[in-house]
Amino acid sequence: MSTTTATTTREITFTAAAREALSEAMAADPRIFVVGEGIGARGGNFNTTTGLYELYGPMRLRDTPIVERGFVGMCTGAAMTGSRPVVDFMFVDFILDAMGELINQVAKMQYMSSGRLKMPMVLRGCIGISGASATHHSGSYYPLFVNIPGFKVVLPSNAYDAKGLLTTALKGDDPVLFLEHKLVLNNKGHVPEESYSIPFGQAAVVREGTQATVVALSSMVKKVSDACDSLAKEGISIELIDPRTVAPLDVDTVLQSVHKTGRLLIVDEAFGPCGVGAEISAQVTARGFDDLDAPIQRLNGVHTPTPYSPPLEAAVVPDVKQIVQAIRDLLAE
Amino acid sequence: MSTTTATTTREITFTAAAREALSEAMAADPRIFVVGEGIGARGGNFNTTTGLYELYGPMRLRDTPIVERGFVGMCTGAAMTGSRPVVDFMFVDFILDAMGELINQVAKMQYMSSGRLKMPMVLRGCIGISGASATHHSGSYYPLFVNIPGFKVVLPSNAYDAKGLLTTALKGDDPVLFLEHKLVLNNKGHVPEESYSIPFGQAAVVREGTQATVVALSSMVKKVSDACDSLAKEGISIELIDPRTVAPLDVDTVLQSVHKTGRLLIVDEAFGPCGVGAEISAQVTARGFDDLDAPIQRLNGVHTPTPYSPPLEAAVVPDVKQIVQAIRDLLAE
Amino acid sequence: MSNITALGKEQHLALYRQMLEIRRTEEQLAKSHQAGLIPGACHTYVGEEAIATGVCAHLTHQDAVFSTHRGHGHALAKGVPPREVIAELFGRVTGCSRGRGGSMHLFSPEVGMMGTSGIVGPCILQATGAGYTSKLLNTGNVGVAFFGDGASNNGAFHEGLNLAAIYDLPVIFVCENNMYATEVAFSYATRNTEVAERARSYGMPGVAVDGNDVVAVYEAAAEAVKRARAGHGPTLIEGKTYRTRAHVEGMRDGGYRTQEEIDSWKARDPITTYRARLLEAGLVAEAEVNAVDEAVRVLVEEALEFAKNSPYPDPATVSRYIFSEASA
Amino acid sequence: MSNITALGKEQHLALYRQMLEIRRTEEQLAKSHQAGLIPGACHTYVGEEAIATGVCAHLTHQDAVFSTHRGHGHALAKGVPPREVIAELFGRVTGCSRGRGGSMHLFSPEVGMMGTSGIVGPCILQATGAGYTSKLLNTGNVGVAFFGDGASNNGAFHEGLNLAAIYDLPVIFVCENNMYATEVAFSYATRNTEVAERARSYGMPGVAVDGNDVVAVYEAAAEAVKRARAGHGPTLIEGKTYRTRAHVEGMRDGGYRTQEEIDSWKARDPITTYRARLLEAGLVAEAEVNAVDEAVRVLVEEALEFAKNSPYPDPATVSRYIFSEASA
Ligand SMILES: Cc1ncc(C[n+]2csc(CCOP(=O)(O)OP(=O)(O)O)c2C)c(N)n1
Ligand SMILES: Cc1ncc(C[n+]2csc(CCOP(=O)(O)OP(=O)(O)O)c2C)c(N)n1
Ligand SMILES: [Mg+2]
Ligand SMILES: [Mg+2]
Repeated sequence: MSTTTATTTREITFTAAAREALSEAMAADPRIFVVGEGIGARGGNFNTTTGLYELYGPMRLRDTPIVERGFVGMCTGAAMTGSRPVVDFMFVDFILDAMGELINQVAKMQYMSSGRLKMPMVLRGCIGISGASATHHSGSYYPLFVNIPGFKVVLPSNAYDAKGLLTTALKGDDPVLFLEHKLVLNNKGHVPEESYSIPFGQAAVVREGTQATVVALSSMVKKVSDACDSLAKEGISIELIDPRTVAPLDVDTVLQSVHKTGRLLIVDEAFGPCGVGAEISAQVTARGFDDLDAPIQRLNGVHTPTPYSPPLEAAVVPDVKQIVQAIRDLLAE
Repeated sequence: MSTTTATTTREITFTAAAREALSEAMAADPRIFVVGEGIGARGGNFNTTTGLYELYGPMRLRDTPIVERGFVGMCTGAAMTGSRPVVDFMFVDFILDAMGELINQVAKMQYMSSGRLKMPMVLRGCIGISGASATHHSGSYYPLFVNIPGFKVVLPSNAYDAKGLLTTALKGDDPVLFLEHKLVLNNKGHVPEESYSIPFGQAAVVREGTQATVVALSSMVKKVSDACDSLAKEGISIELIDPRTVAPLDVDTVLQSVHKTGRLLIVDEAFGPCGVGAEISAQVTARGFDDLDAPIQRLNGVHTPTPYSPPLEAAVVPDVKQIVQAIRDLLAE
Repeated sequence: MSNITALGKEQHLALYRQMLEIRRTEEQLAKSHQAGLIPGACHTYVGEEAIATGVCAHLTHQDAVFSTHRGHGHALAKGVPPREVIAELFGRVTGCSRGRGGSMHLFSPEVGMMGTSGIVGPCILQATGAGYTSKLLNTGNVGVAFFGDGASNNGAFHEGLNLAAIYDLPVIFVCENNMYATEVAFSYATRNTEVAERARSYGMPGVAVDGNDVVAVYEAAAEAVKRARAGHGPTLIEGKTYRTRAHVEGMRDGGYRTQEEIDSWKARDPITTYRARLLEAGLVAEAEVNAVDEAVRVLVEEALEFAKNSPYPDPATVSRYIFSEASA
Repeated sequence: MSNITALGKEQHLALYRQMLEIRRTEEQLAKSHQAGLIPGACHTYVGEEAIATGVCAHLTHQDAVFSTHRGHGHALAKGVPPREVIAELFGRVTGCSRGRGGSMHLFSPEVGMMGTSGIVGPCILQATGAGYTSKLLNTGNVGVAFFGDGASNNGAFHEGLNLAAIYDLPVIFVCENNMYATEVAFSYATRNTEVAERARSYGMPGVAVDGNDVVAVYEAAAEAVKRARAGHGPTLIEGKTYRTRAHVEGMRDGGYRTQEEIDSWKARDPITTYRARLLEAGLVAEAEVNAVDEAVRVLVEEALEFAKNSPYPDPATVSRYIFSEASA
């Protein structure tokens, strides 16, 4: 508990919060280094490393050629030999060129070596649809990493969580995907100056409610929250859960909530088929079937490559209006 | 309907059936060519192309260097300009080095070009755990391709389907993953000599039953069938469904079955989290909730990299005994 | 310096016109971006026009061009009208990708513009594939990839060039070496900045040319296209050039390169220097180039109006074309 | 041919012993495979022993070796005892990967054997990463990648060598050019079969050596390791060699190469020729090499017994080690 009001009421952006976590960890542990395109003197396309080059120098903030596979593979070997790499992909879409290294090497390394090698690697990148970025700069590929054993997958939705979750990622010995939605980067929130960590696999109950449970991921937490606000005016009471990490996935918290509300909707910008909503639905069905008063529903981004033109782009992302409607439909069942 | 008994009773292996489909298509369409490591004179590590080099020559059976990304990218450009590539990955595990090309280019090409470019590409490879192949040669990565829009994903479980589904793949204009489980390759079945095709998105009801529905994928169809045989001796009647393609996924057939049986189990060697079973469960819950007499359950391979040693390997794949037990558990709910 | 007397007046005027069309379109796009008319990213080709122009002068609409994030110039040089490029960046349904693509996804297969890519690298492989189709179906067409120095360090370069070489495919690999990948200097990103030299690893001819000299590019490309069409395999061309604007519109452009460096390259502008050389050598009359200037001005102005007045795509169509219509 | 007089007797006997240990272990594995004792794949290193031996002679247990599917020889040369390799291939819990890995996933971080990979390519990148750690933490250790000619066409080669070069990392890239990737000839897979020449693209020294001459390899590696430890960056070494058995045990080995070719390489066997040279030059006595022969025979025999008598891993442990224990 902090004693200075100045500290506890400080509001900073998501990006600043995550950067603070990174800088704290780098100050404490000289084995941490960051690689990426333009993350050195430039400070990162999304300001993920602004100011750090001056503090930690070129060996620890390492600009790279455009070789996503190459630097992921390099960082794999680095992690195997005792350093702790952070890979900054800028847009997470670029991670796809490194999937072979990630799935066949990074995710399997501890297992193949029967735990004698560790794999402390943080893989971060911006996800999500916004600003007519079009289909090569709008992806949210986390379901792929949830499917594969060996990754932890973090989807912070606010500044406070960003710092705490990134701290956990940087202290651990496992590969962690830290995925930052473009639309939350500039959102400000209360962030303590002192270091703190948030454990993986513990969902946050963002708001309590009684009539239905809504699980929202990443940028959708804010949108669902807005939808809940508007429904609250009609006296509709919704419980909103932010899993914060989707691997591990805290289904227990969802089950407890559904036990109370009897209804569940999962709202996720990422694709529906074999997505996180499917997994939550399947687990809740299997384990909480008797608590369900209505079929579990999912609201996802449209299952299509992301179009460029603003009216098309808007049509593929769940918006507050659609969320409100989906909740109404769920309550009506 | 064929008139010669000789033809209709012919039994050939899965591999031979698929090869027949490929050869027929290549004979009919000079734009089709195959690339892969050792698919030329050698005939493919899994005999996918045995004998075809002699028929169609080196331009159409093209040995490659070990450049999975490279030849997928090359085939993308080939498909964009009017040829029809078949990419033979040998083990599908090697596809991961080409994920960037597949997800960002192949899957999105028709969309990005507003339908003016076609993307007729068949991507084939062996999946699955068998014979101590260990974790770099045992993968079944299809949930990844179901999540991403733009792929069709085929999981033939027998020789007849292999020929019919590969014919459909080779005639279409879309990217198709054709994934062959190592354990079904040598299984023989009745395969007509004449050309035929099986449409995508039509599940097969492998056996009819009344007490529960089991959906099984790929090599699990045979195992579940064996389990059903043994349960049948006790008078237990199970309906077994083989979706045959998981994108598109024929949930209607599953819903019809569940309407009758009230119970559903999905058996899949591939990983559970964000897997095909999750998707089926979520859809059936959403659309067939009132038909369910018990929670939907999933039986998947253990969520771990595949170990080498036989006793460990055996421990990660669902076997007939476990399937029988899972069905009993489902019926007991 | 190239020998400009080898070409006739019509050729010179065509090259000049093409470069200018790119320049004026890019300038319009930059302005439009500032004015908020372009919702997404916009990477201009200003300063590098000679390369697309010199290469595409040899191509037909059946030849296939594949490009990258900095692709407006390639699309225009390949024959996509400025209005379709501008409309695309404006997100309109009349754009060359019908509004689905934007700056980094320009498609016009009708003229052999097979797409730009927001991902660095794939164009190299895809051009190789176009070469494969050409050889398989014996069409005589060539595949061309345009890409940056940054892409030349990527594995796609290694794999693509090698594949084209071993299969003897009719492909031209055009590396636009503008010395930077975003803010990362090429001299930081490699210990051998002579991209053309890398061709040796693949047993392929590699040619370095002054990428700001359109006739030098034209001549190198002529040779490469001739080789390709004759069945003698691929060529790597490195055009040494410079982008004089920021990496992408709206991005700061300081710190990583000096004003001196920028100015020295501006002094070597491919368009103004060419114009001056042509006039000086008396190969064209001033009135003739002025007429071109005016025609291009009008073309781009009309293109802008066209784009502004074009409708947006219908959101109801958003899921179309994921799969081929036949199969959907 | 190398100058064998530059080394002393102990060094010669050690090199000879190491090569023989690999050979005898591989022969035992081949036999065991035929006998059904190896449940999975088995790619032997027979014929290529001089390379792992000559390189690893310069390495400590802190130096990190990364290898590929044909990795038994590298593991052994790096100090993994034969019994742990054999037990691993037998799927026993006493194997170097505790039975989780098999032939293509040999791990023994204790001696700096950081793993073999069933996927061609990654070892090149991972060795680069070991070099990065060395430089970051200033340990003086080197990273070494062993890989085949086939891997040298893969993008990992291009990206990995370039990264090591620009960061001046202490890495040795050892390409074992045995002229084939499975059945695909290297001369089919590239137009420039001189892998060492490719180093030029990365501004790195590239050295081609006779990969069947252990002293030649030893000397090239000495130089490379010295450079690396001195902070002068990476080196590419190409060892020209040949595998005299099939690509993988149990696979047919016909059609793609001639018996003549195989025989000519068998005549240049790295072990028998070395033995003969040492004896002929009088650098070692016959009794001394005979003693080594016998010691190795016993070692491998005992290793086999050890492996045969070892238990299998407990299936209840199958989900352990996906994540670090601390975090699980
Ligand atoms: C695979 C991939 N990684 C990173 C990026 C981000 N990015 C866009 S352009 C660019 C620089 C490209 O440099 P270069 O290839 O030299 O082309 P130039 O912009 O100089 O024309 C980068 C890193 C990308 N688009 N794709
Ligand atoms: C990425 C990938 N593609 C394909 C394979 C299948 N494969 C295993 S070994 C091999 C040939 C390797 O050739 P080379 O690198 O020359 O090594 P060598 O076997 O000759 O020692 C191939 C293609 C693989 N293991 N990994
Ligand atoms: Mg550049
Ligand atoms: Mg080889």
